[in-house]
Amino acid sequence: MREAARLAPGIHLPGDGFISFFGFGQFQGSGYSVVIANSINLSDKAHWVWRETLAIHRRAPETRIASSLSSIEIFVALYYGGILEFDPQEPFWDMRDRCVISKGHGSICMYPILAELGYFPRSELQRVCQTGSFLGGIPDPVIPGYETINGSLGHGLGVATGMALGLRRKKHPRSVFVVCGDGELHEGANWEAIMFATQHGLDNLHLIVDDNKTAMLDYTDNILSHQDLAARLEAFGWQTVRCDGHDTDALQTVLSQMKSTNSGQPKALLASTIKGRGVPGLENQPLAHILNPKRELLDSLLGDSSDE
Amino acid sequence: MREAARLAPGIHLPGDGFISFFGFGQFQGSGYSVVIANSINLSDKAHWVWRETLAIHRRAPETRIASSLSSIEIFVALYYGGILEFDPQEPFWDMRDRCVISKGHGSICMYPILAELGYFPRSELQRVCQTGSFLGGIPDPVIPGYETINGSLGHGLGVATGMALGLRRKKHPRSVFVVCGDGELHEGANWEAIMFATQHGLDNLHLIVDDNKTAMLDYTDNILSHQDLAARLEAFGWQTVRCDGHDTDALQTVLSQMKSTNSGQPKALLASTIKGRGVPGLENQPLAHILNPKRELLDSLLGDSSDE
Amino acid sequence: MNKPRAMRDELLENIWRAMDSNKEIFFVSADFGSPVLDRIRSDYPERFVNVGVAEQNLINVSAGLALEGFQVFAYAIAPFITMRCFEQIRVSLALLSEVRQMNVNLIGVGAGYSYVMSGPTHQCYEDITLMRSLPNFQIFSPADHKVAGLLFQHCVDHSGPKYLRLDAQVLPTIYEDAAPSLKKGFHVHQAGDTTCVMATGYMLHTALEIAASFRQQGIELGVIDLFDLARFDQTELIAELQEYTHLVTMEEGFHGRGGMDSLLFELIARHDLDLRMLNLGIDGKYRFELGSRVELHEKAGIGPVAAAKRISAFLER
Amino acid sequence: MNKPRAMRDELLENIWRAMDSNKEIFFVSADFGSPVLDRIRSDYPERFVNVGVAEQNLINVSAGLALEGFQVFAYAIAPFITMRCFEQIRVSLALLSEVRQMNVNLIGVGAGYSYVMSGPTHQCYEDITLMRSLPNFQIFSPADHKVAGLLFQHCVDHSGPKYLRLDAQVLPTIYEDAAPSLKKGFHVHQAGDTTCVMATGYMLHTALEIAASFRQQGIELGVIDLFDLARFDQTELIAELQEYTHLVTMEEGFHGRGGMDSLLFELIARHDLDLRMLNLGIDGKYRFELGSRVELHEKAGIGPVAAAKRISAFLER
Ligand SMILES: Cc1ncc(C[n+]2csc(CCOP(=O)(O)OP(=O)(O)O)c2C)c(N)n1
Ligand SMILES: Cc1ncc(C[n+]2csc(CCOP(=O)(O)OP(=O)(O)O)c2C)c(N)n1
Ligand SMILES: [Mg+2]
Ligand SMILES: [Mg+2]
Repeated sequence: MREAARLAPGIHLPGDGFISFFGFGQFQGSGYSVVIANSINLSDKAHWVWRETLAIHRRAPETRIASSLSSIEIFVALYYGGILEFDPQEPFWDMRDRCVISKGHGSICMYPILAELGYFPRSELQRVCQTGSFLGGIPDPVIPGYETINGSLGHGLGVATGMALGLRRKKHPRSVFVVCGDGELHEGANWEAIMFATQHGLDNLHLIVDDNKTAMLDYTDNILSHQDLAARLEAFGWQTVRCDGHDTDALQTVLSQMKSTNSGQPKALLASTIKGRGVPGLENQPLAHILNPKRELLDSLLGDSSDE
Repeated sequence: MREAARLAPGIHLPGDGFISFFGFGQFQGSGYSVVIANSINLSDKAHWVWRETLAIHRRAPETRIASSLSSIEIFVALYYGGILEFDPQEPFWDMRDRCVISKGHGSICMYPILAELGYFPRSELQRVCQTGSFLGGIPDPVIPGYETINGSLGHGLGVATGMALGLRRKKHPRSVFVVCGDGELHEGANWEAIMFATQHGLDNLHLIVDDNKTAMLDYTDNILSHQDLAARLEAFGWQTVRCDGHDTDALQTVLSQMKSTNSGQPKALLASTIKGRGVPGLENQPLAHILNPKRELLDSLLGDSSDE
Repeated sequence: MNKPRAMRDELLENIWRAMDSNKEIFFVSADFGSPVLDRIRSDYPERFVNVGVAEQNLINVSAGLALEGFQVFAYAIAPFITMRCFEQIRVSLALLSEVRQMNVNLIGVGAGYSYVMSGPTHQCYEDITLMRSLPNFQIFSPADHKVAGLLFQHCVDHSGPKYLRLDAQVLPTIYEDAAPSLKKGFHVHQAGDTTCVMATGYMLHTALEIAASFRQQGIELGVIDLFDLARFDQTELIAELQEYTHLVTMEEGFHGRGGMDSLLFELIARHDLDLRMLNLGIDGKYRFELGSRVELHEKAGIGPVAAAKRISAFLER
Repeated sequence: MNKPRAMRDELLENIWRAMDSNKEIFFVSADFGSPVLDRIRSDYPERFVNVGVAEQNLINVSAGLALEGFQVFAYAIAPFITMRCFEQIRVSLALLSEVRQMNVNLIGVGAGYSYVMSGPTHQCYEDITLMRSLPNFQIFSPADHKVAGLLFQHCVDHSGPKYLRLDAQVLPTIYEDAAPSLKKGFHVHQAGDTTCVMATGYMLHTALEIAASFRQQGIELGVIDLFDLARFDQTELIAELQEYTHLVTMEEGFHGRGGMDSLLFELIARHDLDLRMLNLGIDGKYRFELGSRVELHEKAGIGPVAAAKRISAFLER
């Protein structure tokens, strides 16, 4: 299983795979990589995550639901689509791909994913935002599976470029993925990192923009538009590709192609998404970010089997 | 003279020129605008400034000479080429064009210009960097003629966009000019401002990049390249134009065209310059920023009539 | 009128009301809102701008607007409007205002633990220290929406850069009837025997609660609300403090790291007051625990129960 | 060896020497140099990177490298490496290091007035306060190149985020023969009668000069160099302070705003020391005057002459 996992489609190991570098990070064979066979139906999985995320939000209305619904398929493709190497038993397994979830506030959908993969007991999902729980409104690396501090936008990409450079210098075969919001890309710090990644040809760096075209108070275009974001990133020397951010198969295909393309340029996937996807009243609502669906709406969306 | 000045070529007054807006800033007729007739030979003026700047540096080696030599023609075109409206007798005259000198460290050449224009006595030029002088190694608005605090890079453009928006909202006819370094544009804060200016269609905002392709430790391309900076700015929605940053006539022409073009886009002039221009050993030297020419070299460049 | 409401809503409503006649007010947000903000956005679109998720530019744009004569209110989450753009604040506000006249008012929402569920990036324990480090800044830390609302007129009347540190939660109204004197910068809620509790922001609520419980044990604690952390009336405050032998400071921020306690240390040393001090604040570490605000406070030793115990122990020493 | 040299050159030389055998060292600069840096750049191009004029990214890249196991030295001008990227430091270093192991050492050059001619943006009076506000940070403020050089081994041996506050000028060597104990975090230069002067960084030179002149008048001042501003040995320092009735603090930064003086206020209050304090530092305003460092110091009241006068007056009170 583990060998198979490592050789699953979409996993590219340059050279002979594992090389040894100073002190830390030698391949220990201790990893347990949950890269998934083709048997998993990604869109079913996404639907399950969608339900679980709504259920969490019903229990913990402090969570940002609209933001967390737009990124579900992205994370499903990354974690169930054979894109990332990881080991729930050893979250900081050196041979993992690094996944930096920079739009932390909008990643509550990772809670059911991480729980199901075995990072922590599923029972924790019942306690989100409760006293004593480690699953808060904004995830931090006190949660197994998270790499960096979240909540403050615009840090993930910079830290990720540092990791990508570090991996490169160690001749480490793994990649770095970062998931950002489109509003988040207003932060100038990102553009410093974008220039940096180009300068150093960090083609082990993958930026995924959850491009729901909405920030906190409005559509991003009405606040500070990225106009043609792909064109901007390309002018900055990045390879970019856009796809439907709710189509798990498309995401899987594109991500696995991205991961195996190494042409000396950092890569960005602009995932076209809908903030508050699947919830009437949130979809296409400029203030979706701060809206909480009514309890009754959540109930009707979930039916009565929601709290499995 | 003052009327003539105001109608000099390159000065564009939208509508009927002066409009009244709340409380402050009504046109008082108190301004004395030194916009210069065609009789001034700009390149002679630039040469004079060059000599004066070297002379200042000879007296005050703490000043950044290479940076200050690359921007001479830009400032000569702005201040003697009929581009800016200003009044040395009333530095904060409301009807002035705002000129924000963001690369403050590299604007020592403004000292002779401001002194000659009458912002302060020429005798002050003898005291640069001396105890009790107000002309330091990095100019601040304690010097008449400076708008903002300098020294820390990457603030000028943001403040200038705020001014440009403010002028626009007051229906004030004047423009904002900002002079930045190319290295300075690494700072992410600039890119926040660049997006902002596009969003608000600030075509009263003019960025001039002293594009000497060199930052502090090296050529900018070796540190963090802008690659094709014009393409990047255009992707961000700016109108851009490039010209020889040491050709005063070209600068004058381009700047006056820029100023009179109002198409709803902010504008950038990329002035191709040479750091340390005219000083052997500084030109094309990646470390020009921190080098001080030897006293003998300065003497020979200046001849013996240097201290006028 | 005295129904508790969010500090920001009271302040923003005053701003909104004034924007009709006062054409110099400009409101700038870094993609941060409130119900009242929607009114500002829709009624004064010419003098409202959302700079996006870009706090650095928030400050620089505000500075530019202020240089053009606008009275600027800049609005964002407290840790971001103070820390993400700290050097912009230093250069374009604290420093520039020493040379040029400008009126910029930073409104930071989310003092202390007030964003309970959002973890340490949204919680704010360093802002008093940071803003105190900057000359030329006025700093206000109100304890209820009444004082938050009063600050509006002060901001418009007084030039210079200011920081308004607002709570994110709806807190009970403290100043039901009488408004405190902004000029004095502090308000004496009750006189005490030997011990005075000086609190700011949310902690005033805790201080009053503790004082009430001490009263039942026959101990009268003095309680002072220090809501102006930069330009309060020193002479008057010293006169108050001279009545006491013990001083307890309470702030929802790190203690011993340049916050309100450090301000009082300085004051006491400068004026040779003979006061023993207990400084209640958050210990120097970040916390990832979840819980209600009171629970988090109790764990941190600044909740009503924990703090009362520490004050008792202090008095017995 | 004891020829005075720039603190940064001594530190950077130690880093450069070690980079050959210690493959984990990574050096990151925000387009800031020194002669020794050129050697690092040319000899270890794989472990040197210039992020450009981009301090925010300097910190985040350093954090990323540290998460990958590198021992990172990040290098820039003091006000920019502390203030321009303050929230990056908070989030990606102070906060993240509470959960994940990382070793990042911020080297800031230009303490206090040391960039005399470059005006207030380059001068740095707030950095001690800012870095002290952050939990998990170690803070060092050496007074000569010897101590600056010693810090290298400490940085490599001890994980966690650290701030090294270096002077930009070449200062006389203080620790000619014996090195001070880094573990203790302070060094007693001389014992005094009733009054102890505690100084950090450049101000130690002034303190020693003043102590020499007081000696000629028959007064022995104690002089202590406090070069570790976060984790010095409290017990030992308190034992020292107990010998005195008067304490003078000297720092090249604002006084009364969370700097070294505030640290000592806290220490003294916590341990009920009976000490009168005089806190010498820069008054809360920015200055645009030009002059030599000593001239600027005299004007600010912290030069050898002005400070000596103030200390005399303090002792006479
Ligand atoms: C530095 C910082 N500034 C402001 C905020 C407040 N904030 C939280 S979410 C958000 C909107 C983010 O929009 P986007 O990045 O597009 O994320 P998404 O739409 O996926 O929620 C804002 C402004 C923050 N968390 N961090
Ligand atoms: C925020 C900030 N970071 C770093 C510096 C140090 N610094 C001064 S000049 C300079 C290089 C600037 O290069 P560029 O902007 O291209 O200016 P020029 O070449 O015209 O001198 C640097 C890094 C600074 N002044 N401000
Ligand atoms: Mg979005
Ligand atoms: Mg340059």
